[in-house]
Amino acid sequence: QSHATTTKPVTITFWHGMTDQHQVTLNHLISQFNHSQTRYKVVASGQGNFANLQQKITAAAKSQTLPTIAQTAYTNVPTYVQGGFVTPLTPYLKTSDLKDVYPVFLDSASYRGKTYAFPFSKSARVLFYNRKLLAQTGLRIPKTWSELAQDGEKVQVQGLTGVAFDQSFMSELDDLIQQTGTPLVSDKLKVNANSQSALRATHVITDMLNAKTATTAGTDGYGSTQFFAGKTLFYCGSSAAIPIVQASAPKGLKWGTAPLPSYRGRHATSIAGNDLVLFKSASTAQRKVAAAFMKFMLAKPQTTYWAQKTGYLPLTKAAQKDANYQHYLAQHPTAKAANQSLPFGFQDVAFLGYPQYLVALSQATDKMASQHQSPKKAMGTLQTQTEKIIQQNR
Amino acid sequence: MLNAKPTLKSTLIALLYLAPLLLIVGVFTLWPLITTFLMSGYTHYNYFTNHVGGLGMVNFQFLWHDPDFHLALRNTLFFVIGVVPATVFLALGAALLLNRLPQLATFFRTVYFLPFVTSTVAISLVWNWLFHRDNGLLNALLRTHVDWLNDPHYALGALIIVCIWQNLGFNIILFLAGLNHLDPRYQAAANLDGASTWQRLTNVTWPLLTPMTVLITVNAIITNFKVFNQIYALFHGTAGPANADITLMYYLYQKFYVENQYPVAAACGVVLFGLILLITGLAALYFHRHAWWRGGQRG
Amino acid sequence: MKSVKLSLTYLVLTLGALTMLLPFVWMLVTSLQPAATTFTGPQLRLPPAWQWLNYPRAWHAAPFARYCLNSLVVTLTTTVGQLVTSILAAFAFTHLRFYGRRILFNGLIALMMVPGELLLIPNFITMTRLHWVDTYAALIIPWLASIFAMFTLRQAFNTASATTYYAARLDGASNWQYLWQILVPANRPTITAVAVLQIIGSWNAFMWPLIITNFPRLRTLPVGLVTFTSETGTDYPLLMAATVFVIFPLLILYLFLQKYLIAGITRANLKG
Amino acid sequence: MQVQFTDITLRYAQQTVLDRLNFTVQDGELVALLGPSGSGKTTLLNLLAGLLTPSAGHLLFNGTDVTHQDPRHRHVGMVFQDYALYPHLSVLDNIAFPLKMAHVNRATRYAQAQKYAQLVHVDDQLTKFPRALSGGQQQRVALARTLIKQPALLLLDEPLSNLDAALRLELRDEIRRIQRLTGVTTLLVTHDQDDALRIADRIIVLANGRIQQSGTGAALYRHPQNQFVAQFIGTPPINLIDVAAIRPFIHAEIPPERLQQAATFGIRSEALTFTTTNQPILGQLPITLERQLQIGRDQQTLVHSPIGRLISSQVPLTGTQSPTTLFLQAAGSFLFAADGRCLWDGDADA
Amino acid sequence: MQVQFTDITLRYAQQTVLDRLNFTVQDGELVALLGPSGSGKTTLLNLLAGLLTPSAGHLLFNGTDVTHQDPRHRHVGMVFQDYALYPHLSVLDNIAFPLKMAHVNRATRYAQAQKYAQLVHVDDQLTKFPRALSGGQQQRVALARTLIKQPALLLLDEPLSNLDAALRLELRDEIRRIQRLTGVTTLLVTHDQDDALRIADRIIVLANGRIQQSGTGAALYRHPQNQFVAQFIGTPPINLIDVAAIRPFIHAEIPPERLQQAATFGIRSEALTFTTTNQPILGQLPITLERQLQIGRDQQTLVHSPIGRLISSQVPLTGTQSPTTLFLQAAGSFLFAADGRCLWDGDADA
Ligand SMILES: Nc1ncnc2c1ncn2[C@@H]1O[C@H](COP(=O)(O)OP(=O)(O)OP(=O)(O)O)[C@@H](O)[C@H]1O
Ligand SMILES: Nc1ncnc2c1ncn2[C@@H]1O[C@H](COP(=O)(O)OP(=O)(O)OP(=O)(O)O)[C@@H](O)[C@H]1O
Ligand SMILES: [Mg+2]
Ligand SMILES: [Mg+2]
Repeated sequence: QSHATTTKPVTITFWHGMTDQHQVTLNHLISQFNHSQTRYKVVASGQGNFANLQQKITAAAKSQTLPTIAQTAYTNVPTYVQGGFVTPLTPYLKTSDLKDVYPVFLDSASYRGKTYAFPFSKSARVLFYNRKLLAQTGLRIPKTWSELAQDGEKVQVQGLTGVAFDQSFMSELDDLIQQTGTPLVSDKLKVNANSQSALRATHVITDMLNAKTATTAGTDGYGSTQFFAGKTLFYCGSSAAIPIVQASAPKGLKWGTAPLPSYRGRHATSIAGNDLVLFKSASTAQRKVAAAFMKFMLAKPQTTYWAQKTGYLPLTKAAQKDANYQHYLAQHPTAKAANQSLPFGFQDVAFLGYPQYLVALSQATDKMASQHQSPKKAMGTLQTQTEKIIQQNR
Repeated sequence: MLNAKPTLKSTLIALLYLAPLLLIVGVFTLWPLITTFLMSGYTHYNYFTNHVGGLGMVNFQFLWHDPDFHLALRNTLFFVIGVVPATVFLALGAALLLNRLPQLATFFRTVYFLPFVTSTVAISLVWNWLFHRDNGLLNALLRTHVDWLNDPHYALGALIIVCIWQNLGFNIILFLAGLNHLDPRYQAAANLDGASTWQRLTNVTWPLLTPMTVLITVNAIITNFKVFNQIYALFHGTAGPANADITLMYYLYQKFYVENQYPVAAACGVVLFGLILLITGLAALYFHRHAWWRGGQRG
Repeated sequence: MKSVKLSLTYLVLTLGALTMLLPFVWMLVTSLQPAATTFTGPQLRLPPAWQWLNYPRAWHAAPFARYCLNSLVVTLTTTVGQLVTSILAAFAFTHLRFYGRRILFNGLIALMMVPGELLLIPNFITMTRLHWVDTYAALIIPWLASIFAMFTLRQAFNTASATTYYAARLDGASNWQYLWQILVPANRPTITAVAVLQIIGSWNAFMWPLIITNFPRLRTLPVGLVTFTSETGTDYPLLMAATVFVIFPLLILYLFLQKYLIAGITRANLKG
Repeated sequence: MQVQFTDITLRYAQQTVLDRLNFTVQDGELVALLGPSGSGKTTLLNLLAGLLTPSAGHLLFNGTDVTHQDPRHRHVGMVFQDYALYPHLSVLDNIAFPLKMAHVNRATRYAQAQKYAQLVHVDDQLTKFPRALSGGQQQRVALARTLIKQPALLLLDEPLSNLDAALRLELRDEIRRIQRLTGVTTLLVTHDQDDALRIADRIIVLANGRIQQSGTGAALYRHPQNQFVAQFIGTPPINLIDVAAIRPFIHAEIPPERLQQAATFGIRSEALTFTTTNQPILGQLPITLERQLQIGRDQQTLVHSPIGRLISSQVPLTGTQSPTTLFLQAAGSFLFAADGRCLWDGDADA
Repeated sequence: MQVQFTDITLRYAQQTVLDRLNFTVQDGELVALLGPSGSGKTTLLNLLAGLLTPSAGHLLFNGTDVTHQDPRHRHVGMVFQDYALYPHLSVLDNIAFPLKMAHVNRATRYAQAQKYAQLVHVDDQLTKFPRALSGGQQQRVALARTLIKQPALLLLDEPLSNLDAALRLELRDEIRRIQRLTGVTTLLVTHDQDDALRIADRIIVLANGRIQQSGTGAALYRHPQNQFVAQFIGTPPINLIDVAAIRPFIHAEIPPERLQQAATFGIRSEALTFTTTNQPILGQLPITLERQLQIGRDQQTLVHSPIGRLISSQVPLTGTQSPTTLFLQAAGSFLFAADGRCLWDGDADA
């Protein structure tokens, strides 16, 4: 990498997986950053969708041609650390720089005591509801999963479906088990997939599926397809999808969002999305620029702008309290639910082998959904698989 | 010439002709293959730092014990057996029909070629619709209520149909090129010799088309063993309901790019490679016995 | 009898043609739908209003003009290159005698079986070693050889008349001249078929161009199509609009090459 | 099978190859088709076989219109000019092919094929593929393949052109024998007039898209209807002289008005004799001997005369005494009009 | 160019086609190669052209060993038995192809091609592709293509087999003329003995992998070295009779020990005469006439005699008086040993 001279700005490269409007928004912010001073320059380039981006990072890491920073999921961090090509942000970002960030974003972003991931494009799962059907059936927005299940039974006789999930209900399952107090995989990497409480939580969803009061999207991909057909009361989806749902909802369909119901008196909503990581190959100067860029993104105007334009969650408390953003929420009430979920948001613990675990989880849910495998069996398999994965990667 | 034997000189000359191809294939196919073979034997391997913990059969043992791999293997074999013969015969049939059209041949040829250029996304969406349980055309026509894509019993069949359909255009073009090369005199002679259309096909056209059939069969075996994109598109990024459509290639992809299990993926690649080699070898052997009339000189 | 058979032929072909046409029609119709309507699931229904503006919108969503140029350059060079290397190799395999001919040929066929996904990263590493990342060389050179094309041409050359070869050699043609002046023109339909297939292959190549380039400057059309998908869904109308103009050149080309797929001269009237 | 051409025309893109042809071949007849290269003989056979459809006109088999009938149902056997052997079948399988198509069982058809292979002397090549056969062997296999199916109409397109003299005679006679035996209507295209004259019941001369003459070999030779036929039939070729040049030498009586109309005078080589016989003589020609050629037991003499160079086949090989005059016999002399019509025929009219 | 075969052997998989062949063709000579179908004539030409490499032995051109030389550098022109025209080139381009390979400029080569097309009378077919030509037209194009390059060695594999008699004569003489003019060494394979006898300086008879005899046409006809040659050359074929059967009818002196050794007696058709001439006579045969055939100006008579059926070409067409005896001339009579060798030749030895 070229050394910074007084005249030439230090340039860092940034690979991301943002497309279409999100990319436009991102580019706008980056050019703001580049114009805000003359010493640094961020050069961003889109690398396709997230799957493509992952492949590029793998290839670049292998051939040592990584950019300075890249967008990736914090759950990849353990792999990157093991590969030895990612560097902690701590020396460049002081705790004070991050103090305003919602803790949920940072808690699991640290690995082995060091922070590697910087939250970037984050979303939460929310409950979409069909206003008209709700009014018709005289139901209220469910506060708990059991309410949701009962609602499903109630409307079934009218030929309506209670709730639609996406292709896989693993986020919802993750939430439910989290709400039992013992997460699927604990911070100490203890696996609780087939614990009594986890199985009970699993039954909440599988019972609905078996009773046909709930459906999964299958090859439709997203439950919204079902939801739009107007025969489904609720839809569990990502807050990131709200803008798209907005654009494609049929004319007559009136809908709203709410935080996901609670289970056993507890609220927990999983936060998904991507983070930024800094690669070891970057020079010290570049690392500093990267830090500067991250700080820039955390600043109130940028964060609110980002959240408003993309529908992702605002990263800092300050941003959420920002009048501007509150005004935006008032105008876009559907965006509220995700924000309301932030206080009880959580993220999975990251560990080496997490991607394998995720595949196993998705297979388990899939087996329960499409083969009606019993939770005991599916979760039992998941338990042994996950334990083995953790064991092997220790 | 006719009975020439290879010499050192002729070998050198031939190598000159082969050099460009060999060079590129060597660098961009053979070399990666070798590294893959090597990687499949690494244990405790750090892909990024290139640290090799040791050598062994661990990765193959992993495959041996992995039920997903078994499923992938079974699905792949089933899929290939389902697709290849159908592909070859349907393409041949369509090419023969297209070849004898007095009118509109251009139009039909273009239409049959369309799926080949139409984007996989559009195709998978349309098939998603055709196969859809509630508002799908297939169920409407068959008066059934089958969830083709989300029922593990049907999902592999659906994939087979889509793959046959999509590769048809490609193979039709090749068969048409092959048919074009046939000398019409043989058809005329057979016609006079009293051969019916069917007899002409089985006794004259088909044997004379052997070179093209070999090509298409071998190619179909290879591409279908490596099927991946169609699965990915048709099942929205998954391997079908309950892994019903997981194939070796999908397994490999998942292990490599999703689960970061690089040596396992390499081992799967080796198995896949060996398997295709075996089956293609058998097919080639079969055809070889039927094509030796071309004479020992060339062939 | 003949006409019954013929109408049956037409019937069967027309039914087949309809299924072949369907995705294409669907693509066209979808490309004219208002934004995001197809999110309600795939179905063939006419758009309430034809959104012709989808096309310019899609065109401007990514630097398609630049992509188009790159695609053209890459497709042309790789196709021509592949044809040349394959023709040379196929000729050697069919017309030259040399040691190890069988083994070498079978070895190459075996290499066809290597899954492409395994090649991606090793080749990427090769490219970085060569410092070819972000160059046309990286986009083109690895694709200058195709075993499949070689295999196809070899099968065609194998059936060429042997005496014509001898005649040409006696007429003073070198192997090289025979190859280009007799063998290649005489196998025009097969060569065209191979070319068409390669063109489509190169034109639709996605993963390699994306991996090997870091900036839009060198990217090709299929990379542009990613613009319309995101983690939460796909903008099908725009994607289809873009797809239409991405594949349009292929269709035109195919229609143009169609007549070369059929050998006009060797299929002249039947002769005794 | 009786074959009838009615007003058949065949055009290729630019060229009319057959022009309103009318003729009939009787059931069981063996007709030889003669004609210059490119005159449409193969085309005519292809029409009969159904491989070509006439541009106009009708083709009748036993009175039934078969113009548009499928070749397969015509029961026609054909030896193609370029053989068209199936390259993927061995000699035995090639010969047995028509029987296989007729679902004859394996043992019977191979036995039959063996028999026909013997007939054409390729029984030592049975396992070879066509590629490994010599030209003549291929031709014989093609002949065997055609004969084995015992067609109702046999079309032979120069079936013996690549065979040596001995084999050619043998197979020619064999074809004739089989034809006689089975009574199959046969059309034989040949360039060998010897073959035609010897085995055909009738010869048809085709040229310029039309039938020039049809008749027995002797009739064509001795009474050609036009200059083309006279010129085409017979070796050495007929001597053709300008009538004006020869007139002074003719003493016998030729109808003067004929002589008036005529443009060309034709003299067969055997009509120029060294001695007089009991045949009528038209005149005498002073000559000088130019060259004599012995071919087998045959000799030809090239002489120089006031009316140009002439060929005679009746001058004995000369040791010492060289002839100075030749007699012009009436038999073998013809008068042709400018349009080619034969006006006077020394054999018939004198 | 002088061509020399030394001990050349050629084997295919199972079969030895040429067996230790030795012969020389002198510079400028035109040699005709005769032999039964499948005897290896094409194989021999392929050896000369370099398309085949002998299994053993050496091939010398002007004394230089060219056994392993590339065909391209041999300056050989060849008309293939199956023509081998380039299917995608028009007639004109086909003919011009060798000149194109020699980098002759476009205008010149087309002018030349036009000229040669005229020579073989295909100048009205120049824009057609080979598939649209008749068999004879294709053959002529092949001939033109070979002649145009003016090779140092001309190999013609039955170049006229598909042409009508008139054209055949014309082109045969044309080939001879060109050959004389350019002095190109030429090997001509033909089944037409007439052609061979007429234009070849020398004839080589090939059979059973060996050269049976080589010499002028007359020599081969009149003094065959073995029974094969006697049988092979000449139409109608020679009459062959068991010596024992004919012995009683022979009155003239034939060396008795020869007669003892001999197995077969051969009589040419013209050696059976109706009248005596000044030629020596061996004896007289009582006959009954079976059939007479008039072919053109030639007649053949099949007679029945105590020694079997015989063919004579010297019996005049009989009106009323039918002959009852025929004379057996010495010239045209041969004695052959059981192994085929000629023991006694009535022309030379009597
Ligand atoms: N490629 C081959 N493999 C095996 N045998 C062959 C091959 N080519 C020719 N022969 C055999 O060699 C012999 C000589 O063949 P060749 O073609 O030289 O005969 P020819 O004298 O030209 O006959 P013809 O007059 O019929 O053309 C034949 O018996 C033929 O069957
Ligand atoms: N497919 C075609 N297209 C155009 N012209 C053709 C075609 N086939 C044949 N001809 C022409 O038609 C004429 C007659 O051809 P045909 O093959 O019938 O002749 P032929 O009498 O068999 O001659 P040969 O004795 O040389 O075989 C020739 O002038 C030939 O050039
Ligand atoms: Mg012909
Ligand atoms: Mg030959």
